[in-house]
Amino acid sequence: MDVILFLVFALFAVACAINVVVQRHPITSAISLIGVMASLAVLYLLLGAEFIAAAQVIVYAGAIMVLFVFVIMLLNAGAELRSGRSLMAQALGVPLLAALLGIVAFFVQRLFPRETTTHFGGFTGGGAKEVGRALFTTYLLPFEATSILILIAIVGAIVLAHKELD
Amino acid sequence: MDSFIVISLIKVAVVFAVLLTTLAYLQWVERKVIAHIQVRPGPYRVGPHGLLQPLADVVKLITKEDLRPPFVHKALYLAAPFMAMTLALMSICVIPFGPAIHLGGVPTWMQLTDLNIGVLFVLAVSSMGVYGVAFAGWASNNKYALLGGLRSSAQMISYELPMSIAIAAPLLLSNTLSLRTLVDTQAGGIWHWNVLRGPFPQIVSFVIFLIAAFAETNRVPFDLPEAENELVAGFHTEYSSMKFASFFMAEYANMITVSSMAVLLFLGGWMAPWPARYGSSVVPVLVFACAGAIALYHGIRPARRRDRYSLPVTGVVFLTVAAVFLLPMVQNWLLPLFWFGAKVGSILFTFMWVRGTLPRFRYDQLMGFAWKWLFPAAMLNLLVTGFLVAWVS
Amino acid sequence: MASVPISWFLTLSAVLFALGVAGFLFRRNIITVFMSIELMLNAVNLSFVTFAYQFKKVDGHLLALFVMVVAAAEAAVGLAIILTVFKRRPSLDIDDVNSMKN
Amino acid sequence: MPMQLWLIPILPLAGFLVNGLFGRRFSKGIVNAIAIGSVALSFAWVVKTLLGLDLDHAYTERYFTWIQSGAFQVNCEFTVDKLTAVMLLVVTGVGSLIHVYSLGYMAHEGGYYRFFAYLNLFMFFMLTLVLAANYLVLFVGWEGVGLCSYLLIGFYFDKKVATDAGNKAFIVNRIGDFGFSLAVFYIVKHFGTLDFKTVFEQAAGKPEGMLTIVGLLLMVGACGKSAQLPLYVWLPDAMAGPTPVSALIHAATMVTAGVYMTARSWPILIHAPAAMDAIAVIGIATAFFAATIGLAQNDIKKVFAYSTVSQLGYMFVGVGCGAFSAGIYHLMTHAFFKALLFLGAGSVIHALSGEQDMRQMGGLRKKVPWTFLTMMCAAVAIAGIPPFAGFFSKDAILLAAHAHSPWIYWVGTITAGMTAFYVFRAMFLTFFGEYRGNAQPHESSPVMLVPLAVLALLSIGGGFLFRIPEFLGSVFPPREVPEDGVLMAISTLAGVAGIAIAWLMYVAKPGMADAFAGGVKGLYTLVYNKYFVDEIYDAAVVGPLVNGSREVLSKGVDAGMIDGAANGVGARAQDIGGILRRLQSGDIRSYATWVLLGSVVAIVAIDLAGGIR
Repeated sequence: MDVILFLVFALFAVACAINVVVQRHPITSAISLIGVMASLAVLYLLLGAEFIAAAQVIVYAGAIMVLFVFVIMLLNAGAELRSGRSLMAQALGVPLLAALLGIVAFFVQRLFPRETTTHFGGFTGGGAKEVGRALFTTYLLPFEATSILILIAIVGAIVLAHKELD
Repeated sequence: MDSFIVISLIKVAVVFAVLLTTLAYLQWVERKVIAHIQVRPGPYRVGPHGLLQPLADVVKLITKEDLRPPFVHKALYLAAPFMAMTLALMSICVIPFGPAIHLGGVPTWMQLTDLNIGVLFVLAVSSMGVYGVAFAGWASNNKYALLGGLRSSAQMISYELPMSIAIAAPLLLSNTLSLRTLVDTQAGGIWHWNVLRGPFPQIVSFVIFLIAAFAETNRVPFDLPEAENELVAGFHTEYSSMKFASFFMAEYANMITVSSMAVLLFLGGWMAPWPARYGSSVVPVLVFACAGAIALYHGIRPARRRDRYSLPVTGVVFLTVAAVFLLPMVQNWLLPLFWFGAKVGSILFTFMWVRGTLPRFRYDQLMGFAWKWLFPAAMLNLLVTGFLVAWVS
Repeated sequence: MASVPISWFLTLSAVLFALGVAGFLFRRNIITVFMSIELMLNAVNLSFVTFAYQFKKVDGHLLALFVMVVAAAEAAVGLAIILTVFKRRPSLDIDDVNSMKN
Repeated sequence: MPMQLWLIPILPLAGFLVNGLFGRRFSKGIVNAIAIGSVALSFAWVVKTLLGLDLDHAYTERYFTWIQSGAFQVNCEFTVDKLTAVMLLVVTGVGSLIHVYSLGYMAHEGGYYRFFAYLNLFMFFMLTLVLAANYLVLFVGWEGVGLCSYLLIGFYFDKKVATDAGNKAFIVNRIGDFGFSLAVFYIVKHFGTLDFKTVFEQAAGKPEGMLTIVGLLLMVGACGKSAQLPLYVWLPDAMAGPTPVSALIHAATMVTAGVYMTARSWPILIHAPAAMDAIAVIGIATAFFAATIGLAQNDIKKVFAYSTVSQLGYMFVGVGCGAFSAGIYHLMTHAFFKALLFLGAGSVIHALSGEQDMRQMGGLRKKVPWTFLTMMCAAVAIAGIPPFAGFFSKDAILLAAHAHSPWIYWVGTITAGMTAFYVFRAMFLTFFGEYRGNAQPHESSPVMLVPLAVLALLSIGGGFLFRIPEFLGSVFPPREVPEDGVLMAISTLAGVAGIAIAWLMYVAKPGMADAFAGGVKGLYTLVYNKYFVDEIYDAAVVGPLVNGSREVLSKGVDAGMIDGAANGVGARAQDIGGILRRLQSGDIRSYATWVLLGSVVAIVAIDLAGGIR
């Protein structure tokens, strides 16, 4: 059951991710990205991260991606033209990416042998209570720092957008 | 395991059927209510008192030609109503309607499934609800639709914040995210409901939630996305037939969802307003019996000719229902269902009442209201609640 | 009930990350490039959550949470910048945004 | 139960913040209420705290760990013992009075809120200094009062004299502070802590040489802050600030910080006799030297400024001779009568619309009777006439000095005579004879006279009411000084003689002073020009420094070596950059490719180094 769920959603995520990269119209990429995020949320549930799964949907899919979609609509962005100038990226990118993926996969296989497995319900410490407790005790300072970061981002975004849209 | 699946399937079927019927008839109820507010009879032709009007509407929408305008973004244009409908129905899964019951000897809950993070789930799904409207507006390739879609997404994002914060305050009192446990913590009478409960009654939070709910469901006075005098019909200008109906049903399904959420979070779910030993269990009997009696009384001296038959029939039906409520074997699940339905119904009535009375906001007023009034008020309320909860415990 | 090896999750994370990098490298639309960054962040979050599972500690979740917050801040400012740039020069091509070079 | 000591300094700080940030928009009434209210509340809290404490044992409150580095730890903590109690009462009490006085004095000045904000800030730092439980917190207060002193001396920043004086005070103090910080470093190195308690407990077992160095360095710090030879030069110039500032900072409180600090450090000094001797010698030399300058000054505030330097010298003599409590005793009485003298001088100056030259005064006794009366109390007190306050404290110091080494006593007695002479010279020139100026003198407002009256009462009775040596007996090492009626009589006689000579020269036979000055013309010129110390410092230190900087550092080192090196580096960087700029293609995707390349290489390298296990 776990394996089936994992495979379904992992494959869906990968398919969507590929779609993000290959589609030439930004709105299609955006929808695919929402698909990636939704399937990741399911995988988080498999790993016992209930709160993170909900936050993933609310924050990523429900807020950040809405912003993206919003901007795409506002700018009425069209499909991108096919022609690249960055020769280096084209020439070096593919082999480097392959190398990166290969190396990381190699290390993952070496560090995490097949015997270390996961199963649903194997970790129940990811509920709202546990996350909240850690957030407001151990991670209080980073939490406050991020709240200030968000505040700065809000002000910055307003200033940037306001000046131009006036 | 097997009985679990079977029961789940039964529950899904029942909930789905009831919900869709309710959706159809909600439309009829709304038209009637608004008509009476505006002193006109409302739907009257199809069936007695227009009771078959929803059926006629369904037939009309299904048989209409399924137009697809040129120049639309095909995939998204088709997907948008589907998305809207799916997401609207998804939240229903976690909404509990009543306590545990025994179905064929197997204990089960009057709820499709309970999640530890039920509240978050509803929030997550409703935050995804923006996409249906936004994509519909954009894919239509029509300036009115685009403007409607943009307005709607901005509005929904803006009102989601005060709504979430307003939800957080009663959660502090109940100390759980599971909708079922949430109701359990409010047992024992009206003064234990979160809206009135100590240490800090959540009246402010309830009002904020209701206002935000109006905006979330794009209802009057926040129905800017479909302001017909500015935008023709907003994001669904280019939609017709069943696709249009999907948006319509999604809107009503969302109304039911937020009303249920309001009831679960603030009004004690399926709990009676006062304990059964003080006679709360006879309330539904009395209500239906009174309604039946009134109907029969008017049936004896009908104002119109057709009422000579329709009113006595209605009266008998009501009296039968009242009698059913007296049966002890159904009381344990029918009573909670009655209270839940009554509470959700009164909130839905408020939705219609507001629609019948209030004018529409201007767009800047709408945004200003959300950010400058609702949001700070919700924050303040949460702050005070937090302090008091910490103080008491 | 068969169970899923942890390495699968990590490999999935790596694949998603690589796809994000690929998007960053090969796309020219500035919004798509931005979305590729979000994809990479998501991939990293997946490995955080996986590690949280492996060590049975909630800390990984918190890191993922902070990543989300930072991503939200980044998206807000980044999209505002995109809007600003677009107002000045109506092109979303990332190769056209190179006036700092001279 | 914690006594909330932090409230004592925080209240004036709050006053400073409110007045400093918003004072511009407040009316004078609000500024007054905040400034005086905060200091008065602070005073009230001091009284409450002291009443609630058992002062025989030091009471310490810790707030947070300020610095933590290995075993070394500095806490932000305050402590109260009897010594602190005396200082707290003097600082907040005299401070409150001077705040009230400033209401009248500053009423017509610009930058009203700024003045009170600075004054409150000063109170904050001074109280921090006094309450500090370790050298670092003390140093914070120490530097802070220096800053406030600088700000307030230069309060009339449109006058070059004032800003120059502020700079001078700041720079001269820097020398002393340098000594003090060296002392602090030395203490950290040898004690491993800055806590007073721990340091003092360990001091007995440490080598004498090290303690002597610490003591001498502390003395250098104290010399800067308390205007001792050779660093006293800033204090007379500091009189360019408003008179309440001179009274509060440059007479009553800040300049005594050095005395307080050395007295506080007695467990170190007591094991470093050489440092004690140095302090005593410097003290007596300063006392004598400044007193001679005071003889010939014509500016009324300058007279009192040199008098302050001289009296501070006395306190150092007390500390140096091991009579710490006598030093603190004199510190307190001096705070009363010298603040009174300054405030009275301020009242006179106020009455004459800003005139400070005593040659333009005279006969003011009838014009400003209250000011005259109160100042007379202070003058008698400083002259050491019993039973006024100054008699007791000065006597305690001189007796201790005699027990330590008699020659200090004799020099001190001569100085006492000179003190009486120049103070009464100033009094006679100001209040007796005929009025020689042009302004229309008028008595000051009650708001200025009330603080004068209170201080006058303290100058009269402060000596025998507050027996500081008995009070502080448990704080400092016990010290037997025999009562000696003869010595007491001699020093008192010296004071009386000084007054008599002043009477003779300035009231009875007014021409005599000029004749005498003409008689010893060379000496008079020398004293009148303050021994040309400023000129000597200019020629010996400032000139070479400025010229050396200009010629060697600026032209040689800076223009030649540093600029050359910088330009060379810049040019090379440009060359290298010319090559590297090809990488900066402005193409973000090629940047990303480089990042990718880097991360692949990094992962491989980390693995090769054995980092991934």
